[in-house]
Amino acid sequence: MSTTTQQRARSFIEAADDELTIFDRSKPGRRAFVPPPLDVPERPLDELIPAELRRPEPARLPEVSEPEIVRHYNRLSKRNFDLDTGFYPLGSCTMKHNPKLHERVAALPGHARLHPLQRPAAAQGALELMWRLQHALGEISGLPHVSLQPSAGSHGELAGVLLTRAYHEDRGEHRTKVLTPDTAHGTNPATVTMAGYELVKIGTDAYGNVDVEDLRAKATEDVACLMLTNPSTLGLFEPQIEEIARIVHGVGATLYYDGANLNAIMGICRPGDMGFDIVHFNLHKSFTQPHGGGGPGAGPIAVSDRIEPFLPRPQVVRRRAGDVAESESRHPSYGEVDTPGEFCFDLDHERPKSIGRLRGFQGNYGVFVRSYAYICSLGAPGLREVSEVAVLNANYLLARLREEGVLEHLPVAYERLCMHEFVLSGAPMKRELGIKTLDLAKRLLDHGVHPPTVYFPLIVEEALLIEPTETETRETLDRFAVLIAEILREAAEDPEIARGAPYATPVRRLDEAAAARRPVVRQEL
Amino acid sequence: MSTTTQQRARSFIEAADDELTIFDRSKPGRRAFVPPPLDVPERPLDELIPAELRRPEPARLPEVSEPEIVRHYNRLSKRNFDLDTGFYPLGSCTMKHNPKLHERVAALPGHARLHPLQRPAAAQGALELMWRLQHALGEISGLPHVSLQPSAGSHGELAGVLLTRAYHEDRGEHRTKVLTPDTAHGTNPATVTMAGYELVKIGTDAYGNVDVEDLRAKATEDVACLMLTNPSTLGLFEPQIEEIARIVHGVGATLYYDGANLNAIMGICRPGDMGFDIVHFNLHKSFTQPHGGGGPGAGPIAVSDRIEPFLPRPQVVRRRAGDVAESESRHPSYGEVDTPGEFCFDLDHERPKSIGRLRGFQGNYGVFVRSYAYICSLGAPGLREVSEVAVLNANYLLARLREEGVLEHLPVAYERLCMHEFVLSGAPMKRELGIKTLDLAKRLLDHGVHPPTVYFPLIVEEALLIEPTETETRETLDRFAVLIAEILREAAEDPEIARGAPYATPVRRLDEAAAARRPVVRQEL
Amino acid sequence: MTRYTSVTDDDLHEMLATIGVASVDELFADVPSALRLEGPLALEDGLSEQEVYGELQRLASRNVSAEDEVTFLGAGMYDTYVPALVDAIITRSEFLTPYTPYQPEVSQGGLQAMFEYQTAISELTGLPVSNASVYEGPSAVAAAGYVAKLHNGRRRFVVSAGVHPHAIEALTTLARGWEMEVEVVALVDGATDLSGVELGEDVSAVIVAQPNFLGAVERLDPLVQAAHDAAALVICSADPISLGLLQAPGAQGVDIVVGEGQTLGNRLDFGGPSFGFFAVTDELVRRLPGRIAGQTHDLDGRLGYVLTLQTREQHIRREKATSNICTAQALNALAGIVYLSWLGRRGMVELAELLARRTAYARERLSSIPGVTAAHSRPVLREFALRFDGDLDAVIAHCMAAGVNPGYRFADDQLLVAITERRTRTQIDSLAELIEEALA
Amino acid sequence: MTRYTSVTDDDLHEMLATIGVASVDELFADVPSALRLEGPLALEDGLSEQEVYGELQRLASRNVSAEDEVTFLGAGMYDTYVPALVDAIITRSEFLTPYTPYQPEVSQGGLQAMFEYQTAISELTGLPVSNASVYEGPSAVAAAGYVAKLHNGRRRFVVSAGVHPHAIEALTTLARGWEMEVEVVALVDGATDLSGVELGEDVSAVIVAQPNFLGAVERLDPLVQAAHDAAALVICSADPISLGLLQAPGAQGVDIVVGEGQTLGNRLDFGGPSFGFFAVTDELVRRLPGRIAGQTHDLDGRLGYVLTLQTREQHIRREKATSNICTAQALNALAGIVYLSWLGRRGMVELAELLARRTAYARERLSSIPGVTAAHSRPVLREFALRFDGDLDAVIAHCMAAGVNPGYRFADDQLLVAITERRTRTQIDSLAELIEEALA
Ligand SMILES: Cc1ncc(COP(=O)(O)O)c(C=O)c1O
Ligand SMILES: Cc1ncc(COP(=O)(O)O)c(C=O)c1O
Repeated sequence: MSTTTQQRARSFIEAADDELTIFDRSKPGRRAFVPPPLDVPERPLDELIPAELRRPEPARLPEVSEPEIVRHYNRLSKRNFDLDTGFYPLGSCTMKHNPKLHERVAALPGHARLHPLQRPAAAQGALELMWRLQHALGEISGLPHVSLQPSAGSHGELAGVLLTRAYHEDRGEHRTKVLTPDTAHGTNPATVTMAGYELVKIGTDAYGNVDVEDLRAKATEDVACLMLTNPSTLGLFEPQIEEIARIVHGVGATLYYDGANLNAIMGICRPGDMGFDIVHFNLHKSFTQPHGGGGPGAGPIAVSDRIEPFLPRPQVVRRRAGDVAESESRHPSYGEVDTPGEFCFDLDHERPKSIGRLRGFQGNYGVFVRSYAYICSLGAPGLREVSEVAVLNANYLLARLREEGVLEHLPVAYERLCMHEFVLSGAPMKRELGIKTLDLAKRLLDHGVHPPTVYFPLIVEEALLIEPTETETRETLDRFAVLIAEILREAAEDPEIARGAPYATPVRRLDEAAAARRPVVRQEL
Repeated sequence: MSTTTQQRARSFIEAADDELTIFDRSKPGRRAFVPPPLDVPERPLDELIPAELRRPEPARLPEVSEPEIVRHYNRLSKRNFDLDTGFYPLGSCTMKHNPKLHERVAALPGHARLHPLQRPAAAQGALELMWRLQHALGEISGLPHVSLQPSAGSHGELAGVLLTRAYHEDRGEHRTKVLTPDTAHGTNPATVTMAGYELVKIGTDAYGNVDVEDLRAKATEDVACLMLTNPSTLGLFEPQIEEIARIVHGVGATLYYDGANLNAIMGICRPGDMGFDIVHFNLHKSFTQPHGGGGPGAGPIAVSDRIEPFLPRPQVVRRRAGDVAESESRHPSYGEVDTPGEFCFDLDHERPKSIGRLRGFQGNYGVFVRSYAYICSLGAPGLREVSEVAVLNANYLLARLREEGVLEHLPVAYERLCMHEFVLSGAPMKRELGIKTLDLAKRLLDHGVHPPTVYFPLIVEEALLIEPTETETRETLDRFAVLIAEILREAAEDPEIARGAPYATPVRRLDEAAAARRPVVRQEL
Repeated sequence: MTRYTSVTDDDLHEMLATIGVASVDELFADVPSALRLEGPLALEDGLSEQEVYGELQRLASRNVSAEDEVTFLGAGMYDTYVPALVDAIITRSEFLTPYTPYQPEVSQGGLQAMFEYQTAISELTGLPVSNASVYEGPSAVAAAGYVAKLHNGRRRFVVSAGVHPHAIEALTTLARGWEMEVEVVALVDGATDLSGVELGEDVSAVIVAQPNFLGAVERLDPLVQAAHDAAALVICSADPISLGLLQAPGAQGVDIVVGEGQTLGNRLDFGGPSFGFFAVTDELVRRLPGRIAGQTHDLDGRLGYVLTLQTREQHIRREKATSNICTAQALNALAGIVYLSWLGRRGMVELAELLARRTAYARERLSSIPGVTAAHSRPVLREFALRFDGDLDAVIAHCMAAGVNPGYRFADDQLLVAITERRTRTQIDSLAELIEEALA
Repeated sequence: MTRYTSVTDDDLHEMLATIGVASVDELFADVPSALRLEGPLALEDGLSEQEVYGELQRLASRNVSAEDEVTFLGAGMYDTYVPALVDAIITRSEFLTPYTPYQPEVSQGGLQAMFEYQTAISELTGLPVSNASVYEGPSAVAAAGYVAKLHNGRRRFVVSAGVHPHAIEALTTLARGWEMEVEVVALVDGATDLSGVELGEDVSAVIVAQPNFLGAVERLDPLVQAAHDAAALVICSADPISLGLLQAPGAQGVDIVVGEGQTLGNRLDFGGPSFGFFAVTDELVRRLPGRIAGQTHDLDGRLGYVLTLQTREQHIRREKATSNICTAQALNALAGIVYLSWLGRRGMVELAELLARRTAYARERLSSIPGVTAAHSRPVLREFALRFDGDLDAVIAHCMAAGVNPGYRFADDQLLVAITERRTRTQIDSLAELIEEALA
């Protein structure tokens, strides 16, 4: 591995990249934008907007021509690893293939250029799409009432906990605590605080399940909600979920379902049937909205009848031409409501008990278009297959890692069948081979594979959370298992290689501590 | 440069690439295509198409899912160098920026989904666009009659020489020879043969111009045409073009303009004014149709009045509502003809003297859309600026190379001002530094720059034909000049480095001789 | 098999064998049988790609978009022209498909773009620190309120009625969880008037908009003065294009500047996805929500970028985080910096001036119609409110019939008319004529 | 300065100084002053991007495309569904913007795609060698004629009337340059009938189409037999999708198979750009026009691809080249191989069978209408010709009025009706009803 331990020669693509910022490229007088001609009288600006309200100096934006902008961002893109380039088993993030069709349909002018304040009569297609998506999500979750408004998972969580608050207040109850397991994703506790509740942590038992006794003890009358992820962030399904629901409901609290792991159970079982009152979906995970390097996403919520009155405003509703909102929820076949006049779609703002808006307009509609297209493509059988293959791939990869002897140094956190993802612990590897989970992750980069989620969940030492997703081939899983084994062998011979990794990337390990100590978060111009 | 002399470690992107073919990825049962449902009676195939007319076995196309196809071609794309990544001074190819707007407008369904046999009344927009493009090209070339039909430059050449044949035959003349200078691009002589003429070569004088005396000697009564590129493939404008025209016309021959180098003179002077009878345009060069790794392009032709009757069928014409084709050729302002009923556009098939069709339908319309958009964006002043900057950039780069001392080893072929491109000779470099033009070119690859055109034109030993184009920044030209100087310095120290180059590319020098000796032009399945 | 999965029958059998189970069902052994679905979900079967395209096209055709009518709708989102290069860049899979950059070594492209974006937002807002994006405009106002709460722990927000109603409502929704009050102060002649309000110890932040909901350009300094006198923070929700021409709020002492980023290279998309921008003073950095890209160096001393100041965030601080935000709007913010690079230093000013001139022209032209008056006399830049004596229903109906959407009716007798670079003088004049006809 | 150039005033002065001239005009000193244009070209000034978009949209809106009507137009190009992944891939700048791969080390992506494309075309045509593309279908027939001319130097082409009229005309145009004759033989009941023709020493090639212009699937073996008996070559122009179901012409002894590639993942684009495919027997390899990608190895023994057999080509052989073609249709051929990978082995058959069944259904349904008869009784696959006793003008007008384009009228009383995967039974039935109404 001699080349890895020295400065690597750059590829022809890297060599083309001068690594400047767009501001570095700026040169006074250059331009990409040409304004449309001024077609109204050219009045002196001072007459329109007094000087003291105006900027003394133009903002120092870059001055560059179109070719330079295109090359700049094209080169930047080549410093990113992406899903269309290789395997991306980032646990808890469901990095499944993003169908190209979705970008095409989302770009149709009828969707892309529709103004959010267009009157409902002139936005029937958009409202119908949202209504159909609500319906499908209600069916998938087993909770009939859906709001698409939240902008991402954590926004959905916030909505969900605020719904709980409204529900209890409506009953004249003032509850102060929310429970989450110690395996919970960071957004859960953060949401609890942001919604004005006190967090109480529940332990995890020897099998990786919620410690039901601990839950029983902590489920008191002042508890408003239990937030749960099922399968959990350990990739394990809670076998005692029914008992958990009984306990939580027993004290009058609500049961909240973090939908980030929904990809494991679509068409197999439903949160609503498990007793959950509120669910959020991550459309950018289970329903394949591209992640965009950190968004956009969407975090719709589905709720039970008792929570429904409090859903955010406005709600998309289907009305029989003329009538008020109808709750009837049989699944409509495509184009059915096209029968002119029979139905119409509307925004219902008249919701006296609603918690109100969480954001502007009707949510991330462009994301809804993609997720609706995905549901149309797969249908009921396809959605079930997604979850079956997601779970099959995860268990197969775990089995292959075992075959390759990887688990000797990277034992699985809980010895049982997993769902769509599983957790390994790098603790023995650290002791025996002298490389940390972080080192293994960085070494994977040199091999053109994106590392799994690392150091989460927190309760597993040196954790690696691996989620292959259903869209990967068996060949890819086999290669990954072999690759991990090779890296462990390499570490057994010379741990320095992994400790110094990566070598094949545009930059090597970055000094994050220094970045936080003296933050440089903008360029001085 | 130690790393260059050994096998380079691959970048994280290269590492993600397993380098299989799409056929290697095939696995029985996998699929990306799902057919629409059969909505007609399922009759036994034998009733429809007898078995003996059918394939015994399906063609062995790959069986792969959508995610695999996307990754495969995405990875392949990363093994290409492209214009949006870096400098591409490929002489004679005019590698100018391809505006992104053009892809957007070409994709508008009104253009992209228009059937070529749509009746003219229902294709008025397309015919108007073609008519406007014809008009603009006529104005730019100074030759009023335009056919957009040819599919590329060489196709335009063929059309042009066949027009010459038709013109002479119509006059009862049978001519057998076509003249081209020894600097001509290979398509010129190839076209001469393909059009059934005998080629006669004209020499080049000491200044890089057509040897007028040689021309005078060879311009006999049996000569049908002189094909000329002006500026020539040496990047030099023919100062005696008027005299050349007199000689050629003097013997009744036609003068053909190879428009590949039009980028040098738009808005500055016009082939028609120089005395040319026939011009072809390379819309994929001067008018920025993206090259697509080897097409598509378009090679419209413009001709003088005497050639007009022979233009290919059909011709796009504008008619006053009702009348016959009108020749009136004042430039219309945008949207003007929108005045309903005043004008209409049509395809004129009634051309008794036409040489006939060269291809199906009306030509590469999608290319016309892009080039028309380009002309709209630039307008008259912009087109002139294109040529001014193209020539400025070329002369500046030549001057900078001189400043860097590069010309000592790579002298310019002809010491004078150049137009949009210029030729250096690597002969001294080869003698003095021991590296060939090819070695220099390959070494450039390691630095993320596409090499100039090499070993063309043929009359310059170890030629390098350098065309920066107008869309490159001065900074890019400066970097290139310095880079060439560095490579020469490097060669002076150790010529082996350049001789062994490239090193930073997905593959190193390839054995072309072996490929030609035992051609493997398809994969065995 | 779906077209997105690759498990052939052979694969299935061999994979199950490797795992050591007999069937896929066995893999779900942990799911209590009572919870297993008997039949399939009550959804249709899957469709071929061309059928799905047809369905989405059918729905698109049932919308009247800005492609189908001349629209003067605005009120927070605007029918702006998105240059083609923005699409070309944000549709590159390297930007479109990666996750949040948790592995900086293979995310330098996205991280540098965030850093460039932050620099541009900092320039526009006049504040030193911008994050890498939040969800969108109105929720950004609510998020800013949370920063104020964390900062001074006071119990009341004083909000100008000029702030977008969706923003006021989003803040109110969240404030309930914080047990805080939201007091809305009315506008006088289009401008925020604090004279009536007593700004006491309990005021956490004064929240205003620039330009405000009625399109009025506000005079910020007196508001900042008053708020700071009460040691309250000032939060300003600004329109980014207007900032091309207007004084940077940060330069006037505003503590937090947020806003809706749609007009920076993002489509209307019926309201989203777009992005919210969020910039603060140095004092507030450690309470800033969301991702922040920072510059640093690698082992070899090479310049690079990472997500920084993460000790604010949920994945590190959990219940002590300054926000619960995780996935934000990175791709939309990328469109933002690409768009701003396209506009450039002079272009930004040229565009804002074009809007200011057309908007002034439109307000004059329309308010000169008998029965139509300008809702206020403040300067306007991209939008303005009109009051109608006559029958506004009739006016709207008449315009719609002519394929013109006259604007957003936010009150019985009031219309908000937005002007963009796409709305030509000809279109403005024909709107005027339509209104005249309707009122005649 | 245009938005595509970057020369600032400072740049200009410094660059001129470096060159050593006083003005840009001086750089054009070689252009005789008499030839210098006095004023600007008689073209309009440039427009902003949004205005150019507007102009191109205005023109698009004046076309009735397959998006606007239900079209049964075919006759060489078809309203097929292009899957989204094709666009996603061919719009990647790495495929869209490079030149012909003259530097193979930095063109492996394009070259391997060509190699894959050649493999697929070879499979479909049943011939060992495919080039990397020619311009399009009809000119490919002419180019094939040139190969025959070079091969046997004979003076006559015998062309089936079932070959696309544009192809016959393109061949005739070029044949004039070669001083060769083109003899067209009529169809009998839709099939090429050589009985009338005497195939002598002078016949260079017999040229047929599969399916032919009337949609008829031809029986190739007798034609091949007759041609080969006269030592003439056989050239077949084939529809690639039909080859999913039909016997490969190469397997039936055809020497050259060419065709129009539009239906393989390319848009209609009013006729182009698409691509032509071109495959030959081993015997003819050295006369094959155009680029060919070949496999080889690099210095380190690594597998790679190059343009090969270049001694056929104009840049090497100049006047002795087998063709003058240079720029071809690489991007469109890339769309072709991506599309074929999308269809896949089974999909190709499923698609062709769907077309065959719908086409058979449509022909039966339509020819059962009184006054309408099938133009022939041969098997059809994607298209068929109908003869009308009644008033065809009226039929066409009536359909058009209903937003249905009934097909291509290639003769006074004949219509060519094309079926694609986009044309549903419902659409076929309503076409039938419209024709019935019109003839009733
Ligand atoms: C288990 C879990 N919950 C919640 C979230 C937050 O979702 P979002 O990023 O959409 O806010 C995530 C995202 O990583 C997650 O993995
Ligand atoms: C001078 C010259 N003539 C003709 C051609 C042929 O043009 P095309 O490749 O479009 O057939 C070229 C292309 O390289 C050229 O450079």
